[in-house]
Amino acid sequence: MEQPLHRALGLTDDELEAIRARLGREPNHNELAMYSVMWSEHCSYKSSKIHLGTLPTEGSRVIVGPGQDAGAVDVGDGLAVVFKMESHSHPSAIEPYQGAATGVGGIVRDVLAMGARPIALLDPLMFGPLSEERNRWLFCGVVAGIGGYGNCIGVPTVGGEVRFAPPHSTNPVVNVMCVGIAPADRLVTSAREVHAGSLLVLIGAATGRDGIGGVSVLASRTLEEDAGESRPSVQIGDPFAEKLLIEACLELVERGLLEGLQDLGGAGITCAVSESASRARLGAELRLDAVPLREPGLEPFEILTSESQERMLAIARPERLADVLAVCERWGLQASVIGTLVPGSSLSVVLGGETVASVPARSLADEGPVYDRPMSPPGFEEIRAEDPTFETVAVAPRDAFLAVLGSPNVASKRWVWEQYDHLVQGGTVVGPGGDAAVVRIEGTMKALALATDGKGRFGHLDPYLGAAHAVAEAARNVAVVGATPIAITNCLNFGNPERPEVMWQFAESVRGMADACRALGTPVTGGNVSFYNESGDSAIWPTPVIGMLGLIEDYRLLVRPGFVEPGLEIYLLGETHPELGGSEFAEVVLGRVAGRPPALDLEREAALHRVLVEAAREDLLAASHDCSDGGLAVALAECAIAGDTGFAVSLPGDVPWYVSLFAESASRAVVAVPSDRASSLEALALRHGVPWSRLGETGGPRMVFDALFEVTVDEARGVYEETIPGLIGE
Amino acid sequence: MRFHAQVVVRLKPGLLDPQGKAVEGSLPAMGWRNVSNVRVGKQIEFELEAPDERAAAAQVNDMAARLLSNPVIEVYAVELRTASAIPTDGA
Amino acid sequence: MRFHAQVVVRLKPGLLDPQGKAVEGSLPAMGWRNVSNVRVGKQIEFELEAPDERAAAAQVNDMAARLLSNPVIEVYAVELRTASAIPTDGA
Amino acid sequence: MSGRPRVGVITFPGSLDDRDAVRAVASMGGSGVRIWHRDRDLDGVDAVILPGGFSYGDYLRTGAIARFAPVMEEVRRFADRGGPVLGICNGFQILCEAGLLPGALIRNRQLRFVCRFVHVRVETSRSPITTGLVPGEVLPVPVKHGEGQFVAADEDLERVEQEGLVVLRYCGPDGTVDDRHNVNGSLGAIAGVRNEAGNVVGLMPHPEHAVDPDVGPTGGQPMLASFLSYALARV
Ligand SMILES: Nc1ncnc2c1ncn2[C@@H]1O[C@H](COP(=O)(O)OP(=O)(O)O)[C@@H](O)[C@H]1O
Ligand SMILES: [Mg+2]
Repeated sequence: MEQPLHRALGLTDDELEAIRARLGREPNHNELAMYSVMWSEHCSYKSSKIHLGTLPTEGSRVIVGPGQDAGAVDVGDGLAVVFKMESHSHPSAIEPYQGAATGVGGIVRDVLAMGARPIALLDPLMFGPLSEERNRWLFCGVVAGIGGYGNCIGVPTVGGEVRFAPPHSTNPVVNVMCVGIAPADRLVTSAREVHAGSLLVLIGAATGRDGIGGVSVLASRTLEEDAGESRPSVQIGDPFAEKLLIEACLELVERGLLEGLQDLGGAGITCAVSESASRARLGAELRLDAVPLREPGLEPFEILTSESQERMLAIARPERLADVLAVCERWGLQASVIGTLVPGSSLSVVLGGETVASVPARSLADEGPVYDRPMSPPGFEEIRAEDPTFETVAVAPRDAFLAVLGSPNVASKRWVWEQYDHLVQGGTVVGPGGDAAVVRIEGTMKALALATDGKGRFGHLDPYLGAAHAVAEAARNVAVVGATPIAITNCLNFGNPERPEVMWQFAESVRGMADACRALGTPVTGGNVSFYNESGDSAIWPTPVIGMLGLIEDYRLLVRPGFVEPGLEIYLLGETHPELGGSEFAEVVLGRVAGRPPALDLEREAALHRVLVEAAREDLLAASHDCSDGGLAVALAECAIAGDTGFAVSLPGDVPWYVSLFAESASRAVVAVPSDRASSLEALALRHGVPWSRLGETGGPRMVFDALFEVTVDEARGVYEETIPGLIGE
Repeated sequence: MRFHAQVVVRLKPGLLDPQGKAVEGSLPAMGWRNVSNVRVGKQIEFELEAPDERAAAAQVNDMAARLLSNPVIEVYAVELRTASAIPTDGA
Repeated sequence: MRFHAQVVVRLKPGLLDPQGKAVEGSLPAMGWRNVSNVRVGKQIEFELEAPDERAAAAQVNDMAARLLSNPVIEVYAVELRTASAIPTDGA
Repeated sequence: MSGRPRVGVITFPGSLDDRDAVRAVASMGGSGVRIWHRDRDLDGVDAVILPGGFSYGDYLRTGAIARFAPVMEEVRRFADRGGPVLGICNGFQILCEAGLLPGALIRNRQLRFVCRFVHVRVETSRSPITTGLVPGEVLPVPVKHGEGQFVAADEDLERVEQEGLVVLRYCGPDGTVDDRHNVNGSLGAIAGVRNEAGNVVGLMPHPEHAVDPDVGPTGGQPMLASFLSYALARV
């Protein structure tokens, strides 16, 4: 071995020093393995922590903010909504099906760990262009994997997004968001009292050599040769086991049999046990002999750090143990007492009567290193100078329109979401394909509106604006269906944080997200950071993905995007400005990703949301759709396609046609109103200071854009629906 | 020459095999208590035309490695016979 | 005695095999134009303890017929070896 | 017995639409009774539903393991006595595996899971879910499955067709049966079949997800209404 062991494990010299200081001695191999996984970027958030600390996390509805398995907000009626997003990009890049599948499994267990029943999934995805064979393989595999797992556990996948951009050819992004619901007083939060003497019960799958690639350098000589063989870095998902785990854990929580519940994800048993002990301000004795193994001969460090899927750690009083085991047996799950919480603060690990590791639990879980990494902005001069806004455009308007509508980023993602069961559990009022998904809250008239948005192109040109736009668009997607945006989760996808430009992008994105969340009243309840999305010199665009939670008081008043009848008045709420930087039009028609992203006035954005929500509540709207990628032209076309009714509009303002059609100015929405409600809508908009313009009327089989051009709804639908199937050769 | 190829694709030994596990778990209830290590794999058969056995073997290996399996999680085994040696089953 | 069993389950010849067809369809794009009659089946392996080969064979056939295959659409083939003859991968 | 039939809904490990089925039965005026796969009696119910889902992960073959569940012996006995049994999606797959219905269900022709609202055409009134319906009637219902392609050996298929065992076929909104509307490539575009006695029926679409007008089309209503009245008529 050339380099010292700690470095081979990814620990710096300073980190090793810090471990020595905590222990007052040299760590042994097992302890080193435990620190290396717990102090990794993935588990400790060491590069991002100081930035994430600046996010707004408080709000009247917030029950659980960042720092626990998932955030939770109060939605009234004694109910809490639990939600969180996570990335599984790296495993998906080498085994798309299993990588994505286990990503679903992992985030579901985060929500389950709060004692909530998972009721919805969303999957923001990013790939390289589908013209490349490998990207098609990744795309098809990831989608099949998400469906394969989500469908099998009976949690509907109700939304998400798919983006295509060259930087994702080597680095696909796979994020998954899970939403759950629980009686607020039954949430398993860290505020629960956990007692010394309580038992640690490992429930679910046996432990194998999964996902311990990083620490496999510790393997004893004999195994070294086939280390790659026997310690694969990709896990295989077992959704059937997960389904049983969901039902068993919920039954345990409902019957009040537990003091605590923790998922096993990154860093496996080490993470679950050290966090549980640390939160309870206790120590723990962990008995590795009691951990059921999938194959013989696992070394202690392997059992400690294995990331085998479909496992949960329950904490229960000894007198409840028999009941706990009976519930697990009923669901056909293995359950084993693998340790005990003890007074003090030490986590000691015993194997064969011998103590193989003994460290302060807190030092693993809460005292990881924190870095303020150097930052420096990359040069923007070149891409800014190339701003496409005042380009001379030689393309015919109709061709430009069809090109934008048929661009893979804009085109229908039906091919994707038809592979997802979006109906199971019976709560899906609006599934994928609209703006936000709407899921009923059983036993009430309320519904949740859910949307995810990431704006990689904008983030590339201006990370602050990119992040703020992502929040604004996600909130707008929720508002257009009539829901009030109430909170967010996020997944922050970036390159290597050890590069100052990436760190700067990260800091700017967090600042943008924080400002937008403050202005829109949507606190951050949790999230996930995914760094190192780069290979060679190609990093992904800085892409914070926002998962938005909105609330509708009466789901019967929700608004859909389709123009479903003729004779409706079409309005544009908000204003269009000459800003084409980072637009779909600039990329697809002019062939460049350059310029400045559109400006964002967060006060205006908030005002628009108020108008949309109020208009829905007063039942003024027949249709409503957010105006974003592809601009007004695409928004109108999507309304027409969804409702199978055309329109005739005139284009407002004194700007070139391609600006009115394709600019992606923020804070806009297209709405349709019955003519007897038009004046009420105008009055409402006026009251909130939201500019509006009347565009025209719905009706007929054609979409008529002023004197510029017209396209039949059928032709547009063909382009919109056939793009993705066409690209993957179907 | 015409060859008959058979490729068996299995999950790598260390990996969880959920299918095998589910089958194994169901056996005792059916009265089969003496079975262990159930693993489920894929078996792909096809015919191919190639100038000689060497060329055929090279191609089948290539197909197995690049299309029929993912080396990150799977291993494969190849079997090749001249087609005349086996009865075809129709088509 | 310890036996190693392998059961291969295939769709009946007359039935269209959607998986095989898909594999076949993807081949030309990868440059393989000389392949035909692709069929995708399942391969199930396991070990079993039985007093003798006869008993083992009877049980494996029973398992294949009742659980591992569906006679309405599938056919199966069984292979049995004494376990010592093959290297086990663990356990 | 009042006008409220008791419908047993079986939960296998991996069943997913069991709660939805209970809810749908209740919304149609029946009462749903949860039955556990290990139960050895059916609690005196008037009818049985095997719900959708992925029993045992559907790993080996859909329904292959579930059909050996202890409760299935009771279901078989109940069916033999003429009790109405409805298999939805995974329930259909289980009934085929158990030999209570003809044919089998294999992977969709397109090899992908598909979740979508489709139309089905009623082919016969002689089944527990179509007693009140007229052949030719078209109902909108969702499908959501990866392995719903109905297949059978030639002679079996011929028998199924000739004896009028086909209950539903995939079709267009106007009832046209053609390849384009055959959502999974099923032989004869078959979406649902019954047994010879006419009391056991299975279908891939999900009537239990098509009863609530707030959520979507309601083509499941007449099917479940028929199922409940069929159950009542026997009592
Ligand atoms: N990967 C996906 N999974 C599920 N639904 C998706 C996915 N991608 C897109 N959708 C759905 O398609 C619709 C349009 O997506 P998108 O264009 O990203 O919406 P928007 O521009 O309003 O954010 C949304 O309803 C979205 O949920
Ligand atoms: Mg939208």
